[in-house]
Amino acid sequence: MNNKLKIKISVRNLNIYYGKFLAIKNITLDIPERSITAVIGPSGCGKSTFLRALNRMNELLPDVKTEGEVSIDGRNIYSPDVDLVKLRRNVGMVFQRPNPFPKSIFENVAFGLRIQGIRDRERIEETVELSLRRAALWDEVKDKLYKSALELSGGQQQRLCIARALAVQPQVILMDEPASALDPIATLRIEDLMRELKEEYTIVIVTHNMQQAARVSDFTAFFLTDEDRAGMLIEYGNTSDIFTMPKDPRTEGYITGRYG
Amino acid sequence: MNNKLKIKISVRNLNIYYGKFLAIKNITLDIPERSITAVIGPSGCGKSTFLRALNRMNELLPDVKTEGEVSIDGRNIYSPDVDLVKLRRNVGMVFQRPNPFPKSIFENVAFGLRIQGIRDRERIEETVELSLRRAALWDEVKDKLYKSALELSGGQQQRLCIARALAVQPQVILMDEPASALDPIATLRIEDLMRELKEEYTIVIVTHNMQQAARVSDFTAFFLTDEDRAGMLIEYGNTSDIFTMPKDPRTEGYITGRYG
Amino acid sequence: MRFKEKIYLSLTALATLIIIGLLSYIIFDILKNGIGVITWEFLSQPPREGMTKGGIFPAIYGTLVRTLLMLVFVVPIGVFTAIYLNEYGRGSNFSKWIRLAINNLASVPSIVFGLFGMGFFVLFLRLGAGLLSAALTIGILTLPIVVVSTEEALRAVPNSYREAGFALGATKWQVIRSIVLPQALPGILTGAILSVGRGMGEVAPLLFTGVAYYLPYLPSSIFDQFMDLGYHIYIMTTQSFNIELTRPIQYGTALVLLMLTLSFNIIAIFIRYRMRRKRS
Amino acid sequence: MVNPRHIFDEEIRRLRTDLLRMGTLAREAVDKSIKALVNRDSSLAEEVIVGDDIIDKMDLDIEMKCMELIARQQPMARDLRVIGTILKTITDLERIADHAVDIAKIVKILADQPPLKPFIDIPKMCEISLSMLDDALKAFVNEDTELARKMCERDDLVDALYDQVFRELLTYMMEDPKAVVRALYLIFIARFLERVADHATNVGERVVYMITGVLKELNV
Amino acid sequence: MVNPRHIFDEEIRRLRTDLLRMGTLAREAVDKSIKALVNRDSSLAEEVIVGDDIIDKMDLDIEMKCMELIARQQPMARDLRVIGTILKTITDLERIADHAVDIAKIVKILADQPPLKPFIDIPKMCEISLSMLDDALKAFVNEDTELARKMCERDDLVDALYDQVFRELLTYMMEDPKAVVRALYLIFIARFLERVADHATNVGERVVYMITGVLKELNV
Amino acid sequence: MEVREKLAYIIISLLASVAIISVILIFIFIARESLPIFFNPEIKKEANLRVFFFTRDWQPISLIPKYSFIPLIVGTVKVTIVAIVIAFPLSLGAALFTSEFIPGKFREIIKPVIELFSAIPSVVLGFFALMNIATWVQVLFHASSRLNAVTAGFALAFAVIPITYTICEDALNTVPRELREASIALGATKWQTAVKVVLPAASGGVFAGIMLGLARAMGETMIVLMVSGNAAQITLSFLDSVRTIPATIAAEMGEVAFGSAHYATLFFLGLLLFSITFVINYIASTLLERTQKRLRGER
Ligand SMILES: Nc1ncnc2c1ncn2[C@@H]1O[C@H](COP(=O)(O)OP(=O)(O)OP(=O)(O)O)[C@@H](O)[C@H]1O
Ligand SMILES: Nc1ncnc2c1ncn2[C@@H]1O[C@H](COP(=O)(O)OP(=O)(O)OP(=O)(O)O)[C@@H](O)[C@H]1O
Ligand SMILES: [Mg+2]
Ligand SMILES: [Mg+2]
Ligand SMILES: O=P([O-])([O-])[O-]
Repeated sequence: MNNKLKIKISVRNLNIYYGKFLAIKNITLDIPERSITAVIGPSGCGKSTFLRALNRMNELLPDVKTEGEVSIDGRNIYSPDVDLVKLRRNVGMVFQRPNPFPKSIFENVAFGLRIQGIRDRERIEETVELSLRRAALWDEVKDKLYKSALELSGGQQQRLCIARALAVQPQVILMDEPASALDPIATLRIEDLMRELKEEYTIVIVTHNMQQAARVSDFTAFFLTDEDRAGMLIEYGNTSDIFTMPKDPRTEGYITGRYG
Repeated sequence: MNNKLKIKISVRNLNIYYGKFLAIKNITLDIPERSITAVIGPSGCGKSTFLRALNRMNELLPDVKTEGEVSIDGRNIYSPDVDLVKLRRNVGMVFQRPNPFPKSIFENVAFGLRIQGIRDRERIEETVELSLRRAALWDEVKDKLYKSALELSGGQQQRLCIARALAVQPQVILMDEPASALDPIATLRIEDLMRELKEEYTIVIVTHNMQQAARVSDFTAFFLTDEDRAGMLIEYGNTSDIFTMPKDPRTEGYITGRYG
Repeated sequence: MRFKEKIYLSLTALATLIIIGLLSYIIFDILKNGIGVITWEFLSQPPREGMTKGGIFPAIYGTLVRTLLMLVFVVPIGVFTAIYLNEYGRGSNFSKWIRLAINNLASVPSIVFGLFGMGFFVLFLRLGAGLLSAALTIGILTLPIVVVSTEEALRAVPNSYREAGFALGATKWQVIRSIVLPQALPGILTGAILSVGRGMGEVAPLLFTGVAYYLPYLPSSIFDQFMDLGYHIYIMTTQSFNIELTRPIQYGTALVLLMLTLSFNIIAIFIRYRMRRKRS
Repeated sequence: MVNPRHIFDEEIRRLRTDLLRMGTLAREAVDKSIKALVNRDSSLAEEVIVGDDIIDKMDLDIEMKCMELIARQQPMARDLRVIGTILKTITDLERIADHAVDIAKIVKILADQPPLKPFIDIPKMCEISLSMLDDALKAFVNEDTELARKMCERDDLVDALYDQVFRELLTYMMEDPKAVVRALYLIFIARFLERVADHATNVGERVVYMITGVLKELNV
Repeated sequence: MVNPRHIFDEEIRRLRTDLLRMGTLAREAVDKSIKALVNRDSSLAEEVIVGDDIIDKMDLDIEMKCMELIARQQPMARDLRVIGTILKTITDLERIADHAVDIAKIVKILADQPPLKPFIDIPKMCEISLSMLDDALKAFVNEDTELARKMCERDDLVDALYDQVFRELLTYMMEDPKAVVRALYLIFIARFLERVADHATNVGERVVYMITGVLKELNV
Repeated sequence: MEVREKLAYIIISLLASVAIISVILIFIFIARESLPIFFNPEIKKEANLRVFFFTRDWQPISLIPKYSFIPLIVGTVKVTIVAIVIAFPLSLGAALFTSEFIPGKFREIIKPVIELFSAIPSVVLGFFALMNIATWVQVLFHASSRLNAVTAGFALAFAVIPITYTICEDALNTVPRELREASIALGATKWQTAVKVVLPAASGGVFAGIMLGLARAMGETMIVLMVSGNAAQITLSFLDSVRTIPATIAAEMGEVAFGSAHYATLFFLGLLLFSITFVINYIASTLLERTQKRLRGER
């Protein structure tokens, strides 16, 4: 792990329970700023659960209990005085299936501003354009901003969702298998975009696709379940190391397709 | 293309229309016996349509028109006197998502026999066991044959679906993205099974995952859409050749992730 | 922000509470005033003394028989209509028309069914005003319930099951019979039960199709007139000689009817709940 | 449970067998060429020269196989290092076989000429070099880093022998102009053997890399 | 539209640049070693010897980069061939640089001794070999199979020159025992240059493979 | 095999056409009985469109029968308005509450409980209204008569709530979870998510819910028959007794002479009711379908 990088998110002894079921167990890791960190592992090992712990989305589900600490910029986001709304603005999220609102392209991106009560038309327009540009979508949609977002292709929709997340100026972007519903070319474009975005944002991505983690990420965390089906962090390090010489034989087994 | 192999399926000038929309255009190719042929190409290029033309499953949809010839063992399956039920028994199919019937494991495999009116308990039991063995599932399920098939894991379910298809003794097995809903390990096991099955069956598989086509198939057909969004066969040949030195620059572009 | 949020949330909670409160109050009121009336005699005896005494057995009997009769018509028709809609005629013009018709039947006022029943079954087909005409009329009224319920169940059967069936060489009817229908059974059952619950409580369509104010005997054929719980309530509360005096009977009858319809609905809800849980 | 990658493993195994066969062939070529030298056996030398085609073909085959395996199986981590090792090792083996051919060609020239002196050091060099190669291949098969490391150490012996042979033959050359040609050729042979040892060392280094993921020179 | 694999292309481009730089370094090492020979310039020779570390390091770096790229980007078809070509070519370049070192080492030994004769053929061999290398690298950059094929043909020239030098120096040695050592070293140098040309040929063959997918020897 | 397949198809198609045939028959038979209004010269004199819509009184059994629909329409509109005004905010509020604000388990309970409302037969509701609501209304508004438009509308609301609630809740609930999560992840509050994302996405369904509730209110018979007071009069006050179209048919059809002008008029009222609900239903189901398609079509 490169020590020169500033740590953005620091997770300490994180346990998450669904009811009585321990879904992830004692996860401790540091996610560096302005980099892409991939979380990989077999189905059910708690990748999504971990990711959703980083913006407290798990709390939308009933009966979830979280123990341990997640600090962003040194502040524990689980301390009781944290403003959830602010937290979630600061930590954007992109989901597995593109999920634009059934509104116009413009309104999708403007949504985050509008709910903040911003009315200033000019400012909104500026932000929308900027966000769409950052999401590498502007050129493709600038002539149809007021068309329904549902008319876009899957890959475009996913970039729109990224633009929508960018519009509220987050610092961290979480992505849960953002390309699993896309075809290979659209996938590569999303990955490309991620690489551009990491210049400014800290990106954490969950992916089923090891090749994708290998292609796109700077750091890789490998999760696995123990006998009780609780997810654990097995290995965490530079992506190149993980994919060329992992330290843990279970990592080796998994990435070479032998473990399971 | 290896000329020594016997041709099992021969497709000649196949055109398929959905209403007025030409979905695949003038496809001609020969699929050799006892081998795995992969169909790859970007989304919407007509891979599924092509596959479903091989057992006339397209006809379940309203308003589909098929032109041209598809011969299996030299007999055109589109000639009017073909018995659809027999054809489909001869050409098995495995789908994208594992879709075992919500019955017991045993009944799933026995289904094909039962609808043929076979009552002989012993014969059914034999066939079920044999099919499960062929699908490399017997050892995992032999103690719970009468449990619901839905209790199996995704990968096991998919192998069950393969066993179910095998039970009616097909010669050809069509698979439409059979592993796209599975995790990497389960995927590899299915691929493994395919390699075993090709000793006896002719397998045609559609896949989004080029790596999969590369790993598992003997021959690869690459489809692409033309300006009118009609799917065409761009290149067809030995999988090794396609993935190490494709002849058509569009194939090259696609498999190296540049085309789109 | 936080404060406003709480207000809005409380308002919606309040709406929910009001609804549930009213519902509970209705049930409570009828239960409280009716429970004392329910005796074996009340349930098993015919009315006496100009319906100011005695029981309501003929009304219970009439209601049950006409509902059962209705079921015999509505279930096969409803189920097969749903099968047609979902299995055979997907996207066809015919099924569009059927759907339009079903939707329409669901919202036609019940009194219009009454008119129709009288015009068609009673007068035109000369079935007379009796159990059969009433059952047929109510059957058409509840047809949408069976169709919608069954269709929902059929639709929940993943298409991939059908495709798998076809790919194994099954014919259409084999696929429907051996894969689709067994899967949809709970849904069909739900539909049937719901239609019973609904049919039992309907009064307006009966008004001109065979319901009787008072009958000294039980109907002996399906063409005979009959007494009915709902109608009995209506009569007793609005047309009887001494409305105040028969109050207990009114409550008792209402309670019996309410318990019948409620229990059928609860059973249906329970089946549906289990069905949905199993699916997910 | 069955290993889900057993097909890939099978292919790798086959590749490794091929590599070993190639190694054995190369080894034998060198052995034969020196035997031919000692026994002044032109026909054995010719055999070596002709046999090289097989090794060249194997080189090409294995390389293409490796590329195909990379293209089709997306190996990672250890799997990839194995393939990388094979890819590089075949180059060394091919070079070793080439050196055997070089030697054999000289043997054919020398065959007409009287022997300069009894061969002692050169067969010794050959023996050590080949033992190094043997060990390198054995280390490859058994994934034995220890053996690989040890075997590399012997390169110094070969180098020392080479120096000795070189000086000795130089003396011959200076003393007797008639010996010049023969001595020169023998120096070349010694040099080739020294190179064989170098290539064997390379193989050893690769084996260590394959197992540990760290590539470094084991004998500078 | 943007090329969705532009990151990968960028990495490949960088690798190619690295390879070219390595090629240039190797080329210069050879050039310098021969210049040092001609000018009897020990310090230049020393420079070559010291400089080899850089090339060895580049070899390792590029190889690791290639492996990482394979592990992380799953290249196929042409992309994969490019990486395969780079992987093999660096071995040749590294060998070329090693030969430069071998030459430089000899230059240092010869520096104390009087020159045997003016150098004509050896610089010429060097010139042709390096021109072959230059063309091979140019062919690599421009993906020019024609150039690659043509450049391989010149290997024959180098071989002929080597034979000539060899014979000439042999004569020297037989005539004058005092010349033996110097002549022997010069033969070695000629031999090294001949190998440089061989390696350049290899590079040319690889370039053709990279572009066409067919690997065959262009000059046997 | 072939034969069995064909047979199955034929039988199923036949049974499936029952619904269409029923609707057509309903229309034909109701229209048939009301035709005399247009074609029977005798009847036409007493009952015709002009009379229906441009006179003021509904007195069908007076010596000179008067067949104005206006008081009936006024009555129907009044009770409908009351019913909707009560039912709609409650239904939508409860729908929002169940689909947006309470965790899964409670929803599983609350929703069926509210839907149980639809299990209460309308006579029972009418009876309850007669016993209780009428008193409440009288106490609350000091109405002169216990049975009036407010009482009837209030009681009708009970019949409307389950329909509107169910349809709205279903519509809200078909909005994919991902949309809500997306909104929450952007920092929206639950209320903002509900109002700015979920409601607009489900707007078609919500509107359909209102429309169908409306249709139910207009068409409901027994409740109004029991608690509306049944006085056909044209007044502005909601606290006056009213007579609605369905109640009129129900009350009078029993005593009417077969084939008389009154008879035909009642059928014509039925035809009117049928047509109105037909149109409302058509609009609503189109809306519903479109919403569902939009919400599903996006994936
Ligand atoms: N809402 C929930 N209630 C109960 N258990 C849950 C819930 N969500 C997830 N789980 C369980 O928690 C574990 C981790 O789930 P999670 O979704 O985080 O896995 P994942 O690694 O993202 O898997 P996948 O790759 O399939 O998305 C699993 O065993 C899962 O069954
Ligand atoms: N039932 C249908 N009706 C009309 N058009 C259809 C239908 N099914 C497919 N198509 C169209 O036919 C074309 C080919 O579809 P097909 O499903 O065969 O593509 P595919 O290559 O399998 O794509 P994917 O990889 O997304 O599965 C597409 O343009 C698709 O929109
Ligand atoms: Mg997940
Ligand atoms: Mg498809
Ligand atoms: O390949 P080499 O001639 O340098 O051993």
